[in-house]
Parts: sequence; C-alpha cells; structure tokens
Amino acid sequence: MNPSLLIALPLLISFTIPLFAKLHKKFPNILVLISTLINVLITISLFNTVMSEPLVVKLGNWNIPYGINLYVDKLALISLIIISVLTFLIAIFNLRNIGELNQSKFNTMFLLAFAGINGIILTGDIFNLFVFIEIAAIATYVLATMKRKDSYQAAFKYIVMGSIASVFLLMAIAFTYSSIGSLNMAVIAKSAGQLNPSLLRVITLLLLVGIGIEAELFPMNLWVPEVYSKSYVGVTALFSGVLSVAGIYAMLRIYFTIFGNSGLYIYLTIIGAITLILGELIAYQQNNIKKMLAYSSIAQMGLVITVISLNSVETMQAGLFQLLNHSILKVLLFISAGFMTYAVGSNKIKDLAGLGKKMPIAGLGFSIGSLGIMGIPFLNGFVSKMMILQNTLGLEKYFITGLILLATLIEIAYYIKVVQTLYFKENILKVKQLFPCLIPVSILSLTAFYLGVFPQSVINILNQVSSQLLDNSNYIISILGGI
Amino acid sequence: MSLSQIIIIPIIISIFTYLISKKFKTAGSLINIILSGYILYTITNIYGKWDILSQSLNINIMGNNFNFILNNSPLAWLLGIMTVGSVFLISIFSVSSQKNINNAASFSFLFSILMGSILGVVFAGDLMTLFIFWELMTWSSFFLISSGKKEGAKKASYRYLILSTIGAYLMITSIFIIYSQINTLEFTQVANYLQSIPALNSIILIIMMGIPFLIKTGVFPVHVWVNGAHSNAPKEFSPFLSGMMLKIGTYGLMLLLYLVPLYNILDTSIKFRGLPIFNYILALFGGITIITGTILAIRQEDVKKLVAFSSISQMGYIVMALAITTPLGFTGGLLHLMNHMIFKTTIFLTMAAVIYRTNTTKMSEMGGLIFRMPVTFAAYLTAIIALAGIPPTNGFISKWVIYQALIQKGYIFLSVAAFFGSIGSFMYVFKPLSTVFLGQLKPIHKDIKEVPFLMQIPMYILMALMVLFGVLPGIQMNIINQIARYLNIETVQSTLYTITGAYGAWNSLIIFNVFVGGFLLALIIFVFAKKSELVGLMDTYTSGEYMDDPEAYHYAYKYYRPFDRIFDSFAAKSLTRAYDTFARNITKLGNLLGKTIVTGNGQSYAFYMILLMVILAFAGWMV
Amino acid sequence: MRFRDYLSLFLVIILGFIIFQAFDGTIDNGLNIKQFGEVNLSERTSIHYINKDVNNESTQIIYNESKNPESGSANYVTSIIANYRALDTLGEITVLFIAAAGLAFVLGDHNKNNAFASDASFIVKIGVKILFPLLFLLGIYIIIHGHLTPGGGFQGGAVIATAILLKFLAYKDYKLNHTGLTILESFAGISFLIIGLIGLYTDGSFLTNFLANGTIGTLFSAGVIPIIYILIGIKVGAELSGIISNLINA
Amino acid sequence: MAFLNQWAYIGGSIILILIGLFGVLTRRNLIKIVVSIGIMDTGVNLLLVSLGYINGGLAPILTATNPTNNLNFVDPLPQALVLTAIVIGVAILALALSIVIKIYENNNTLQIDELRGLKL
Repeated sequence: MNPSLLIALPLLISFTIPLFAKLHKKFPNILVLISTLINVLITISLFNTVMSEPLVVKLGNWNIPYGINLYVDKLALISLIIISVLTFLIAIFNLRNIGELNQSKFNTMFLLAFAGINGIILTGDIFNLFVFIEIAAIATYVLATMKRKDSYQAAFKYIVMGSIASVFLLMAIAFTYSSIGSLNMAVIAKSAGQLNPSLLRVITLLLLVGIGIEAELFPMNLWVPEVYSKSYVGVTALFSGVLSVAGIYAMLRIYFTIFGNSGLYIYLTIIGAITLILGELIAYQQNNIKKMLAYSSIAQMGLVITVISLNSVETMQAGLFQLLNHSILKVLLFISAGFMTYAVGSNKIKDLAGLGKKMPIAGLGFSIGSLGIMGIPFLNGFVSKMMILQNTLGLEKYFITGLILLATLIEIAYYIKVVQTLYFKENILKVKQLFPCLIPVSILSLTAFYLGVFPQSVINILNQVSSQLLDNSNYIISILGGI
Repeated sequence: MSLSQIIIIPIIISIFTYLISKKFKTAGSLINIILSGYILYTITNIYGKWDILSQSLNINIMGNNFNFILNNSPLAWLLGIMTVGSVFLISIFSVSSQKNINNAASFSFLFSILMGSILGVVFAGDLMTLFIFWELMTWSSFFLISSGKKEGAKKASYRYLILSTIGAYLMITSIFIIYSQINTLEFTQVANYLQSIPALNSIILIIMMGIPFLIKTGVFPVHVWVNGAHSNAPKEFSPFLSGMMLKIGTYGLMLLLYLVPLYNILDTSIKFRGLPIFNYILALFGGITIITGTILAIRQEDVKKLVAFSSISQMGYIVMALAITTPLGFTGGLLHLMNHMIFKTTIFLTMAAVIYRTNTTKMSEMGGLIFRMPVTFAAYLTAIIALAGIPPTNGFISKWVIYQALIQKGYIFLSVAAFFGSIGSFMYVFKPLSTVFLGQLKPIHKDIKEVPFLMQIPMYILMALMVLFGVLPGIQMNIINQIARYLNIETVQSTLYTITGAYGAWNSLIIFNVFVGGFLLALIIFVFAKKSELVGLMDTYTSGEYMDDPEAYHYAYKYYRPFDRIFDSFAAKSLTRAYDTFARNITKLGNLLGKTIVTGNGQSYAFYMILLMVILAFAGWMV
Repeated sequence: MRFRDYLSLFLVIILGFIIFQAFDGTIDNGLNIKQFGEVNLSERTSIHYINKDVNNESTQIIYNESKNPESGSANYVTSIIANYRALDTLGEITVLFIAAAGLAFVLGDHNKNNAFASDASFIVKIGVKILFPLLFLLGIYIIIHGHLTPGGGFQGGAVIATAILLKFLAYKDYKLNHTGLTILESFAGISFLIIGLIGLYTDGSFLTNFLANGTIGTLFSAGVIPIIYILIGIKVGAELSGIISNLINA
Repeated sequence: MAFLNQWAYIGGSIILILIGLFGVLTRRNLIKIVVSIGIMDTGVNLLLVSLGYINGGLAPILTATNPTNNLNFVDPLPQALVLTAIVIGVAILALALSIVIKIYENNNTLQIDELRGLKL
C-alpha cells in the first residue's frame, strides 16, 4: 500500500462528510470509523516492508529532493500505528455522542485533524511539515470550540499562541531555505553541520517554540489546561494521546534528524524539566478531573522530552516507550473519565465518588490507566519508568533522576486520590446512564497489560529506532541515496 | 512444586477468587484457605532443601539481561511459612466474619495477591525480583487498607502508599546504580560488590536500600503510617498487616545486616562499644521507636490504635536486637519476630472478633465482654501475657534473649528503652483487658454471643502456639540456628527447652511447671472463694445527675491520665502533623504556581513564550 | 502604557536582537542567510524548477515552442504549486476548507440578518450590477490562465469571492445558498483528490501529472495543472464566499 | 543607500513581525490582537518573498518577452510558499475573527481585561 493513502483517504472522506451528513445522523461518525480503520489496516500492511528498510515515497513522481517525499521508517510507522489505533478507539467513543454536537462538523474536523497528524508524521519536507502542522492546529482550533459558550475564550488563547508559533515556524523555515537552498529535510540534515552556529541557534530556537505548541512544552502549553477542560472529552483524548505524539515526533525529527548533533539538546532538557515539575505540582492540587489529567499530560510530555534530550540510545528508547505508554494510558484515562463525567454531569473529582462500583468498566479503565501511569508492576508504565530510571542513572544524571522521581511521586499522590475516591467512597449522586464503553477501554487496558508483561518486542524496535534517530546518516542515505 | 509456582499460583488464582466470590461471598475465603493450606503443605515439604530449589529466569528486558532468581534459604522459608500460616488462619477467621461485608470479593482477591507477592519477596534471590514483588506487595496492601470502612482509611492508606513509594524509589535507584556497575543483582554478588567499594559509597547505597525496609518496619521517624493503617484497615486485615507485613521490612533489614555483612563493611568506621556507629544508630532508632510506640499506645482510646502503637514499639525491639548483630541479638530479634507475629495476630484477631460483635473500636463503649465472649477473652489474655513478656509464654523468652544481648554489650540507653517498653506494655495491654473484657457489661451488649466457631479456630491454634513456644523454644531455636549457620553467624546454644544466654541459661520447663502449679492454686481459690457482686454500670457514678457526655465518665476514658500528663508535651509534637504540613505546603505551592503562571490571560501566555525564547537564547550562548 | 507594556516592548526588542543574530554573516563560518538580492539560484532547488530538469535531462525551454516540457506550465510558480509541491497545495485547500467549515460551525445558523441595515445607494447597486459579471469573468479568466500568467486558482477564487462581497455590500437581503456552496466545495476537494489518486493508479505516485503537457505557453497545456487550478478556483471561490457570507450574517 | 537597500526588506519584514508580536502582547482589544496577528503574518510573508529576490530578476514566468529559461528569474519557490502561507494566514484570521464575534456575543465586550472571568 502506498503511504500517501494515509493522508489522501482521510482527506477524501472528510470532504465527503458534509455531502452525506444529512443521510443519517450516525453517518459522519461511521465514516470516521471506517476511515480510521482503513488507516489502521494500511499501517499494519506496511509493517513488514518498513521493518526491513525505510520506505521513501515520491509524490508526483518528482525526483527527491525537488518534489515532496514521504518517509516511513520504524519510528514513523510506530507513531502512525499508535495514532491510527488510538484515533479509531476515540472514534468509537465518539459514537455515544449522538445529538450532543453538530455531528457533521465535528467529525469532519476530527478526521481532518487526523489527516493533518498523519501528514506531520509522514512528510519529508519541512514546509510541508508546516502545512500539516497548521492543518492539525486549525482543525483543533475548531474542535476546541465544540462545547460552545465557555470554550471560545480558551480557543482564542489557543489560536493566539498557535499563530505566534506558526509565524516563528515559518520564519525558521525561511531562514533555513535561504541559507541551505532546499526544503527537503534530508538535504537540510546533510548541510546542517555547515550552518553558521548563531544562525543554527536562532533556527532551532524558533522551531522549538513553533512545535512546542503541539508537543505541549512549557510555556507553549499554557493553552492546554483550559482547552482540555473546556472541550469535549473525545477531543481532549485526541489532543493528549494523539496530537502530542505528533508534536514529539516533529520535535524528534527536527532536533535529532535534521539538526542532529548540534548540541542544542540543553534547550530541550531545561524546558522538559520545567514542564515536568510545574505540570505535576499544578496537577497535584486540581479538583477538576479533566484539568488534573491535562496537567498530568503536560508533565508527561515534559518527562518524555527531558529523557529524550539526554541524547543517548538508551534514554531515547526509554523516552519513546514512555511516550507510547503515555498516549495509550492517557487516552484510556480520558475515555473512561469521559464516561464517568458524562454520567454524573460534573468534572469535579469529588462528584465521582463511588462511581467505580456503579460503572465497573469505566472505573476499571480509569484505575488501570492511573495505575499504569503511576507505574505498578505488570503494567506498561512500570517498564518505561524503570527504563527511564535505569538509563538516567546509567548516564550518571543524578539530578535529573531525582527530579523525575520527585515528579513521579507527586503524580502518584494525586492519581491515587482519584482512584480512592472512585472505589472507597459511597456514591451519593444518581448516575444518569451507562454507555457501552467496553471496546475502547478493554482494548486499551489489555494493551497496557500486554506491554507491561511482554515489552520486549516493542522495546527491540524502539532500540533500533533510537539508534537510527541519533545517527541521521541513515535518514539522509535512505532518502538521498549514497553520498 | 517449584518456588515460582508457589508465587505465581496465588496471583493467578486471585482473579478466579474475585470472580467467584463476587457471586458467593464466603467462597473467596474458602478458596484462600485451600490455597494457603496447599502452599503451607508445599512449603513444609521444602524444608531443608536450601539452595537446591533455586530457579532463575533470564529475561532480556530494557536491553539488559535481568536474571530473575528465586531461592530457598532458611530465612526465606521461615518468613514464607509464617506468611502462609497467617493467611491460612486469617482466612479461616474471615469465612464467618465476612459474611455481611460488601467488599469480601476484593478482600479475598487482594489477600491472595498479597500472599503471592510476599512469597515473591521472601524467596527472591536477586534485587530486581525482590523489588517487583515488593511493589506488588505495597500496592495490594494499599488497596486492602483503603478498603477499610472507617473514615480515616483513605488518608491512612494514602500516607502508607506515599511513604512506601518514596522508599521504593530510593531502593530502585540504588538497585540501578549497583546494576550499572556489576551487571547482576544476585544477592551474594551484590554483597561482595558492596564490600569491595569504599565504605562511604556502600553506606549511601545501603541507606538508600534500607529506608524502604525501615518504612515497612515502622521504625521511628517513618512510623507515621503504621497506626493509621493498622487501625483503619479492615478488621481481618489488621492481624496480617501487623503480624506479617511489618516483618517483611525486618526481613529486608536482615538481608542488609547479615547477608550483606554490614558489620564487615563498617568495621573500619567509628565504633561505639565495639559496634559500628551505623549499626548503633539503627539500634538507637529501634530504642526510640520502643519509647515512642509505648507512650503513644498508652494514650489511645481506640483499641485498634492502641494495638497499632504497641506493634510499633515491639518492632523497635526487633530492629534493636537485629542491629546489634551479636549472636544473641540475632537470635533474640528473630525469636521476637516470630513471637510477635503470633501474639500480635492473636490480639488483632480477638479485636476483630470484638468488632465483629460490637461494631465499635472505642474502648469506652465496651466492657464486660468476658461474660459473653470467653474464648476471645482467653485468647486475648494469653496474647497479652505473651506481649508483656510473662512466662510461660513465648514473649518472655524472646525478650529475655534480647535483654541478654543488650546487657552483654552494656548499652545503657537501649536497655532502659527496652525496660521502659516492657513496663509500658503492661500498662497498655491491661487497658483493653480491663475495659473491653472486664468491668461491667454494657446494656446494649447484653445480647451478644461468642463469635462463630470458625472464628474461634485460629484463636485456639494461636493460643496453643504461644504456650508451645513458651515451653519449648527449642523448636524455634532449631530453625534460627539453621538460619545462623546459613548466614555464617555463631549460633546460640540451646536444647528443646533451654537457651543459654550470656549470663546463664533459661529452662522453660521448670518455669512452666511452677506456673502451672500457681495457676492451679489460683483456680482453686477462684472456684471456692466468695463471688463478687455485680453493680449496674451506669448506676455507679451518675448519682442521678444529668450527663452531657456519658462517655467521659466511663472509667475506661483517659484510663492512664496521670501518666499521660507527663508525656503530653511529647505527644503534642506529632510527626504525623509535620508530614501533613509538608504535604499541604506542596498543595499550596502548586496552587501558587497555578495562580501565578496559568493566569487565564492569553497575552501573558504569549509573553511567557517570548520570555522563554529570550532566556533560552541566553542559555544557548552560555553553553 | 502600563508597566507590562514596557516590559513587552523591552522583551520584543531583545527578541529582535536575538533574531538578527541569524544574519550574523560577518563572521563567515558556514552557510549563512543570503543577502538581499544576492541569491545564487544555482545553489537552490529552484534552478531545477526553472530549467524543468527535475526528472528529465536539462534542455533549453523556449516559450511556445518546447513540446512536452516537464510540468508544462509557463508560470513557474504555478508549476511549483500545482505540480512539484502539489501536496502543499492540497494541504492549503484543506486549511481553507477547515476555516470555512469551522467558521460556519462557530458562527452557527445562517438565518440572521445582514450586518447592513439597509440597501446601499442606487449608484452602488448599478455599479455592482455592472461590476459583478465583469469581476466574475475576470476571476474565471485568472483561474483558467493560471499556468500562463500571474495568478491561478487562489487568486481567481479570491476575485470571485470579491464579486460576491460586492453583492453583499449592495443588497442587504442578499443570501448565498450554503448547501450549494458546500456541494461545490466538497465536489472540488474530492475531484482534486481523485485526480491525485488517478495519478497514483496510473503512475504509481500520488498527485502525478498524468496528462500530456502539450506545448508550453498554450492554453491547453501543462497536463492536469489547469484542471487542478479550476478545481482550486471553484473551491477557493466557494469557501471565501462562504466565509464572507458567514461573517456578514454573523 | 546600499545599506538601506540590503536591509529594508529583510530587516523591515522582521521588524514588522516584531511589531505584530508587540501588538499581540500588549493590545487590550481582541480585534486589535487579531489585527496584530495579521501584521505578523504579513511580515513573515514579506520575509519569505524577499529572501527569494535576485537583483534585477524577472518575474518567474515564461512569456513572449522572456521566452527562455536561461534568463535571470527570481526564485519562484518562496513565492509559491508565500501563496500557501497567505492562505493559511487567512484561514487563521477568519477563524480568530469568528471566535471574537462569538466572544462578543457572549460577553458584550472586546476588552481583554473584562474577559478574564473565565480564569483558571
């Protein structure tokens, strides 16, 4: 299968949604389901090919580096699989949402954001990356307003920050093009070493801000809590589990593949550490469950970035595994929290008291999600946390290890409170209705268990991914051919 | 059956236990009885097969080869059989006691997992296995404590979890540091490694590894979780929590003290009366723990809290004795460890029986239960005799050995602490005795009966054990000497009923005969003497006055007020409160950060973005 | 100005200095941003677009003479937009689509009244009557000649939307048929993608120019570029008109 | 003049971006913030175009007067990019404006100081 279909089909289907929306209420949602399912299948069909060697696809048959090319290596493939599977599950979750939102518009935007995110992963051209980031961003601006009323101000903040970021991103692209003369990432990567150091510093700085918006790094992430808490849960799950993966992916591509070896990882380390600690500290005192999850999500992004920025194969693989686990668990958390908050009609943690017994599946999903994030044995979070610890200690970065441990401790402190509230308190509220949440919750929980018990296969792939990421000559050679 | 099966089977069975006991409430406990009985049988079979049953599982994980080792050693065997035995007894107890409990299913489920994970901890042959099961143990016990019905259960378990997690992180950090150096985590090799590096480094590593064990043991500065957790846990779980869980921490300490011969490492450091200062500090903490636990236990009005604090002080004895690292200290510590498990399990079980009937834990709301629950009373009486250290029960012997060890070395402060704890323990165990079982029966408790027979069975067994070990300490000494030989420690001379200490030998048979004689004499007097007359409880002190708060007039209320007054200022400096204040300050900090940074003003956010760029640009120039 | 404003000013100025570090070309150590007007095109990708030798051998391209040159468009910008970097363009129309649909969603129903209280004056009305067909025609012309002259689908679409705007300015009750617009948008978007997919089917690569390129400089040349541009024109015209209509009726 | 000629475009466009940024940071009116974003967009578009200029270059279109590819054309790529960037800018601005309209409808004000009721 041609990877360009991963972008083309969601776009095609999303263009058809407005035409056929009137046929049946559920029609848009089912189209989204079909589209994401097709993407899942395509990515899985690519698996064998990509595992042997990276897939480079020319668009419009133009020779690289003059046309735009798509590039699928192991990292991209893993990200694509995560993204499409999670989006598929979120789409299943959205099925329950009939009548609440404007189905046609919502699903169109959802699918467009999905297409944009796929584009971010696939593209091998830096301006094209910008375009897809904007597609994802603008679609999510609209998604952020889906709840009407409250959400407009949050969305406006998101737009203001997003447009500043996009200007910076474009500026960085302009500088890059002017100095190197090409927009192809491989070409830029090849000549990045010859860039004037001060120019390189400015470019990476601008790119950091430009992509930090999607990767949820402090302080570009300050839109997150408000948008998360004011928008519909399906959207929040998309933001937290899917968009952030794309953000980190773009970050990796830019900092490691394109401007690899530039020694500017210190930017990432500083920002990551600040994000981590601030996120956890603020999450600790939240009493709104969505905000708590939002800040936790921020902190996790900080953790991932901090660990990745330590620039060794081991930490990279630990960080990537943490990212994978984070996205699985956070989607699980948001979906199950979504069912529960919908049932009681409130986002307050104390209103969820005793719901674990009344809504066993959602409650179980939430607890597995939180236990996974906290890192108890036999869940995936444990493995990645252990990897992070071991490898940061292996690099003798004791300060960072201490910071991570402190943050994790705070994290445990607030997650466990929610779990306790869910199970060890009496329920006083009347639960509205129970929804079928079995499919997404069970798939995600089982994945979490599977990765916790048999992480080996995934870690092996991540190990290869990390060594490839840290040595960008692979990337350059597979796109530009031998040098 | 191999060791791995012993560990894995309870964990796997637990899921079925849960599903079945969701439908039939008592089924969970029945399954646990069968399961623990079966494992008990298996464990008794592997007695003596040290190091033969060792299993290892090599898993390449995180790019490293982790060798998960399980090994059967005498020490592990001892703790294993204690664990399974107490699970067995408590499961028998809870068949009846959990008939009307809502969360019986989750209790059986978690209890089964907990048993498996504790077996994993004790049979672990390397640090990674130990850590994984340690975590599993922490989490399953956390949920067990949380499921307590009392209001404080949430907070208590929360405190327990946070402290345990801090400990676990320290432990895993040191594990990874060690692993990065020697690429293996097998106990003996770790021990060798720790002896080969500079003393300071190994002490840091050992402290990091030891803190989680100290936390689980409930030693002084980190004991704050113990009383809340014990008093708020479900009544069937408290016996296990106090009887077994605390010992697991001690097991870890023993690994550090004896398997990693801490004494050798520290031999070069400053010494106090021939004991390395580090060991002495540990013993000192044990002593402080005894005093703190005792003083606080005496103050309690809630019977479970009282027993919880008594657990703290008794754990102080064990830690103190073990830290001395002489043969006598080692023997005394291990003896007390076993005995404490037996009598503390008994005390909590009797309390559970009382709660089962009266639904309260306040001592001032009870009284005179001896008339209604004689078996429970007998069990409690035997247990407190053991706890206070009176022959012919097992508690006396272990304390006797500990005193011998202390006096042999001439540690004055520690001895004073130990004596203080002993006398204090008389006071605090007498309080429930006189207020719960003796005195007059409350009108509301007029119709209660003795607990069902199934709940009495474990009490009978435990009573028998207490007396048995009190008379024939040689049974225990046999296994202790095996452990000592296994760990290359000198053994203490003993026969079936004698133990030879530093200053003379103890012959329990003679003492037993004396006591039997005395008991018979007292029985004769009791039977033939004139009976006392009973007066209605409420009649005595109201004198027709109207009472606002009848509780306050109950004789059980503030039982030892004069004594408490001496220590009021001490008790006011609550460590718990200090911990809570710290937690509150973190909340405040988070709140402050949230308010100052996440202002809700989009322009400020943009401002921060630019500020960040500027700062990073300067940082970039610096680098 | 408040204190924060001064602070912002200060910060922005510092940021300016930081950004100007990028032009630190005085120390010539490595690749730098090229100075204004002193670009050497041969160092850049673009030279291949101009010589049209991305895939083919380099040959002399002569207006109105060269047959079947690469990409076939006389307007280099068009050849880049609609051919060499067609994925960008696909993304671009997607963005516009999102904006139009999102705007419609945010602003809600279309039944509100025009923002203008009354019709414009007679002169304006007549002027619009004359201008509207002319502008519309101009838009169509720009779209169709996108591969020959400056302009193309976006520009032409914008001109058409301007014509619609004039209508709004003149008549307060002027309404657009939003269902029709939606159908147009979707149709154009789907067709664009289908053209791309046909390329995938015939030449094995998405968005390939699968038609013959003809002689450079003639109207019927450049393969699929004019078709794509017409679709883009339709889409942009419809979407911008929709945006205008939604904003005016908000 | 040489200096001005060299910096008027690139430097000017960056200054335009900074002015827009300053506006976003300090204006109290939502519409003005949106306008400032527009200024930033314009600035960055100008920057892109000016980085592609060649002294004495021709518009990159083959016509009857400029019939061959050997002539001194300016770089066509930035122009194509700018076209895309403009469209994206328009999309963002339109969306931002629609949200401003909604905020105004809900709160009856455009002043950012009065809109902080929905604080965290």
